[in-house]
Amino acid sequence: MTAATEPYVLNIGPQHPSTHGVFRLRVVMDGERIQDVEMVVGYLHRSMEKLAEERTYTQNIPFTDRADYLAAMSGNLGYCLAVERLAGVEVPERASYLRVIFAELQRIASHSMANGTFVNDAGAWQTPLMYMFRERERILDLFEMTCGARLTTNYMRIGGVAFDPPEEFYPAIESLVDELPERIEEYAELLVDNEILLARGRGVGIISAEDAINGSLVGPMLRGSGVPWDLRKAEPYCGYDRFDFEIPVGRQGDAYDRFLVRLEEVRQSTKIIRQALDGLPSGPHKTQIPLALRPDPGEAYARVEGPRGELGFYVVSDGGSAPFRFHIRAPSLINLSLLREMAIGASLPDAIVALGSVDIVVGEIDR
Amino acid sequence: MSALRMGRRLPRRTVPRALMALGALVAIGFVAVNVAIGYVVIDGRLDGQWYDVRDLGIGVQELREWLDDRNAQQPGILDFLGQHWISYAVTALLGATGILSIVGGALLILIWVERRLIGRMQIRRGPNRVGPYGLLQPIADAVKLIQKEVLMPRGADKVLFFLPPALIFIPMIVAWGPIPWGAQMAYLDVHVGILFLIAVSSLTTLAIFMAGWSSNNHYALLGAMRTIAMMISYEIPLSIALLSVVLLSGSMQLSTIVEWQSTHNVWLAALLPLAMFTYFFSSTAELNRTPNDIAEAESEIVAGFHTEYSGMKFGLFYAVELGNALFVAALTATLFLGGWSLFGLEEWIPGYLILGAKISAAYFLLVWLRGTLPRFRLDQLMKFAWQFLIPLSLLNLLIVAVEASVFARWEVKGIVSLGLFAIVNWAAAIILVREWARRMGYRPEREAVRQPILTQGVGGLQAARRLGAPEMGTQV
Amino acid sequence: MPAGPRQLSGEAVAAPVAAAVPDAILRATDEWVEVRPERIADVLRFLHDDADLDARQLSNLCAVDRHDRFEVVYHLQSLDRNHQIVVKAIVGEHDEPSLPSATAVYKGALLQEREVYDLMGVRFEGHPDLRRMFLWEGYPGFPLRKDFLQIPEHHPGLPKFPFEESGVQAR
Amino acid sequence: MSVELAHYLTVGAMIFGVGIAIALAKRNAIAVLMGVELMLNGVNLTFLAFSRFGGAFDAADAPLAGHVFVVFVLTVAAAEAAVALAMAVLIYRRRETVDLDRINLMRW
Amino acid sequence: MDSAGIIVAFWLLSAIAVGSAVGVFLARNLIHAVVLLVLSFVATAGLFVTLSADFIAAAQVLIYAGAIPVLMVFAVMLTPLAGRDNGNSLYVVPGVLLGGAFAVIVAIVAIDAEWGAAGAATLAGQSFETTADAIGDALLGRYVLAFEVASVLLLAALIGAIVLVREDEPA
Repeated sequence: MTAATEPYVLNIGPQHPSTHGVFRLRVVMDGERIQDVEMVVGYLHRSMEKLAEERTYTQNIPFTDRADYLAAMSGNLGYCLAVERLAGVEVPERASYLRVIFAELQRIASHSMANGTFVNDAGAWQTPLMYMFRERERILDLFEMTCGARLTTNYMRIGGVAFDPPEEFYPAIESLVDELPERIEEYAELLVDNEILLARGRGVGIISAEDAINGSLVGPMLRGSGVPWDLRKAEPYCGYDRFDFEIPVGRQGDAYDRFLVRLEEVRQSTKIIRQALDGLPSGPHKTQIPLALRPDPGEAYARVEGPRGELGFYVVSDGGSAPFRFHIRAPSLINLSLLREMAIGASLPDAIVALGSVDIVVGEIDR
Repeated sequence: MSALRMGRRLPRRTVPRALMALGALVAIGFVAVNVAIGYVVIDGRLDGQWYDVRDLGIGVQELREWLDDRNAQQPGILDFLGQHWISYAVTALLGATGILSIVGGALLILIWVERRLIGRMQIRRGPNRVGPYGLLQPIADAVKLIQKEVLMPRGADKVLFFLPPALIFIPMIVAWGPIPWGAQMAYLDVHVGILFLIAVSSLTTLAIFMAGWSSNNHYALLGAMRTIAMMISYEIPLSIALLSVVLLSGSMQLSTIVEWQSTHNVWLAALLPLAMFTYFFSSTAELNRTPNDIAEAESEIVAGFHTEYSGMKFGLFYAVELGNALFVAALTATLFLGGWSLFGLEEWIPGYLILGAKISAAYFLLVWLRGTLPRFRLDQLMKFAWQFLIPLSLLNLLIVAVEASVFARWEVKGIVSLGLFAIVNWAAAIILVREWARRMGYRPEREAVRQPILTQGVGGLQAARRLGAPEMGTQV
Repeated sequence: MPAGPRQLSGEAVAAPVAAAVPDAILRATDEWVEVRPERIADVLRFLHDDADLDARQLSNLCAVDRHDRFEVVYHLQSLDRNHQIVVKAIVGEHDEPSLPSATAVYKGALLQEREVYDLMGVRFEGHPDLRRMFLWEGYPGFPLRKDFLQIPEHHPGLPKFPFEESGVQAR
Repeated sequence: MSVELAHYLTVGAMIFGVGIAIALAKRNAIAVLMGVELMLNGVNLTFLAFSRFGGAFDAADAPLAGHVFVVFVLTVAAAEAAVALAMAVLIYRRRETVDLDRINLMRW
Repeated sequence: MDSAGIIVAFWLLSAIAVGSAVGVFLARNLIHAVVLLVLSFVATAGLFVTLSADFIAAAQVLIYAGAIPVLMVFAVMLTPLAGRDNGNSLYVVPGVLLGGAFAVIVAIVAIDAEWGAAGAATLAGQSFETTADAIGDALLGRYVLAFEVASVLLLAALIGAIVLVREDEPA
């Protein structure tokens, strides 16, 4: 109905089924069309960066769990890499492999969640999410087996990993990796060619390659827009150059492309885990570091390719046992830089789908 | 370090053997008794002496006659109310109680059924804690809902806010009136049954609008607007689809339509595939169920028009939603699946059981849709209604009209003419849908399934251009 | 050396920048380039447009409170050439620090600059929408500053929940 | 006691009268339209009453003439409502009011 | 002598129909007025049922309770500022007087008039049977020209409404 209408403000969130946490959008709408959008965040702000200035380097690792609580392993890894770079700690080979295995498992878990909630945002009544949870559950079981926690793993340590996986871990992960490709094909069959999902996802929230780079987008957002950028290839940490895998790149830059990219990344991650398991060397899983690590004054910026993209940790040392400054470059927050570009002019359902394809984690936005 | 937890499953609760045996025994006994009575009745030995348990309608008929007799013999003080007032009152009470209890009981069970079914579809268990197999879950839910505080938002229109939950219940219950449950078992067998149903269900629109408008909430208003837009759009193809049923069977009375199907030994679903599809799809739109649940799109507008309702007021909306879904299943079963008839088997099995089975089947389809599909967008649905369903159902109506007039004039066995119609209608449905979809620009074979490009190298804009990522958008 | 593996040394960046944007460079180490804050936008513009440096993406933006001054750190990267550039703007003023915004060059700076402003109190002139982000308008002080807890009135006693009531956030 | 033709005619007249009052007294164009619809409704009731009591059920030359008339009235009412409401919306959009006292476009 | 049920139904439905029609006049809020109007229409449909007009009653509910109020509600919603007010104009006194006078005069005439056989007939006179077939025959037989004209009128109204409300295409 295109008749006389006047714009009104719609509050989406902080409690809303599709904001995935306490995240709020103030939307100025004209009928069903969005005229302006503004995000209101901070409901989950815990001031981690300030708290970290009072704790030792090792004590800060749990914060990185709780920033991006869907990708705790990646957060652990990025922070440990930064501190290792700052303090010049060497990491044993086995630890690197284990880190790769767990980071990739975490990526699979997180992408499953992201794709499930994306389809949920497109209107499915929980079913894809439940299927995606099936694999995520098994991965979280693996985490629990290894480090005792499922969500906030606190597994990586400066100089390695906290524990060697137990004996029963290996058959479990073997069977998981054997079954995963089959399961992914099942999802692809169910979802990729789904007529309704195509109708809802294609042409929604388009971001051009140029905009994506300029807007500091990272991860599946950037790759969905056609830019082949993956830190695992560009800046191989933890020996990622040893593994053979490919970067999926979208063709159109819309929400559906991001969905496809995530699905493909799960496949590639399975490949990486398989290779890492095959080549897992024996040896120590950790380097001994002093209890109170006191790196020389200086700074380090280390980044890993988390599930949501470039997860950077900027750590400044003044020679003390606590970081002088600790900053998390949060991909969830920065991926929202182009929210206005995606949402303005779109209809409300499209904007919700576009927001779902960004895959935000509010713990990481607010920190 | 935890134990091996891979492949861990919830312990499967097994049905006690004794219970299963008992259930089987009861079922077999029920069928046996029914068959025996049916045999005796058909045999003629009990005819006219005792009413047939397979048809409660006969029993009620006899009750009425007996009451009228008594009334005529013994004049009472209330006779100024008319000659048949006792039988009117008694049958009205009986029928109303029957409908209310059947629909109410079905609603209670359906909540459980739907949640269990969807749980199964979503590889989880569904409610299984309250009572055996979680069967008491709906009651627990109801108790919880009743206990909850009823909130009214500030700035809400008081009267209009409190009316809709009750108001919306009326069409849902009244619509059950004309459904025939057996040969003589229709509570309100009006001659203009289908028109009556359409009219009654159109009353829902206003209640929904009242709920959405009076809530003083943007989500609710958006939901109400969406509902109204959907209902207006989808009422047209729905009515046209029902009209083709009326044309072919020559009556708007539901019992006559079922009898028509029964005498010609055919289900209208076989004769009118396009009408049935149109009806079913439009109904999902009117019901706000996936894939057309845009009016209550949870991920977009939270709960649509009943966002602000809490406690049992919400419970009423929820119950009405389920009840309407059940009603659509019932109407589908009645109009397109032969109602209470089952190719002569209704002589042996009570009609209401046949109808119940058919309703369950149709309802399962609705649950299946809900458990499977994502949601369309409002404009896509509108486009589908106006550009696809309405023209197609009009063309279908034209074909059916020709067939109906042929059927009325052609002196040939039903199996010939109706078989011919079935072939023509199926062919027409397939061709129409296919060609119209192509005219609308739907060509799936031309678009390859999109797959991401796989690459080994990294790079920025130049690499993106090399890979062939198109220049999407401009510098915004 | 803590420098990232693909990081250009500060000296290598400083030379072309000094040629293009005179008197912008304060100092160049082997890790980063220190830039006069008032010229930071020009420097970023040059780094973004220059074909060799090609710093098309602003990877990270944050500020460090050095007690007497603020360092605003820009991690830039070129995706095509796969290198990283670290630029620091040293803001000497500690009470009311401000410098030009990078939003004209990088849209990715929109939220990051808001975050820095919110938590550090560094004003970015020319930012289109510089408001508090995590905290509300009127929150006393900037919590990531080193002296935040030393200022008695800044003990976060949460006087009230002020925004929206006062309409500060209304657009 | 019984219900007769005159009862129905009286009710129809009352509904019609209220319709007149609304149509004349209301400022809002949509309210005026409601009044008109009420008037039509009263007329419908009269038609049906005559059809029922006048024995038109059986009249050989014009069976159910009253009913047919009502069908046409309903048709016209629907058409009228659509156009009138479209005009109300249009007038609002052009002149920012649906107050009939202020809509004097055709007065001069 | 009619049965009491139908008498009760008649008086009840009449009261509701007339009362809610008066309510339309008195309501302050236009949305309330629409709701009361629907109530009046539904009650009138009930009166139609007492007159053995089942088809017309269903059609009345469908059109007057389902379609027209929705149109009105949309119109009210689309005229936001003036939309909610159901105020009276200058002609309120003449309007009420005229309407009341009409009702009274017609009622007096209806009651006093000599209706012949029709006046003596009661509702119990004929059994309830369907009218849909007969109406269909009449519409497509004796009144087919009027039927066609009405369909053309509907089409014209449809197109007219669309043309009126359609916004100009952006150039």
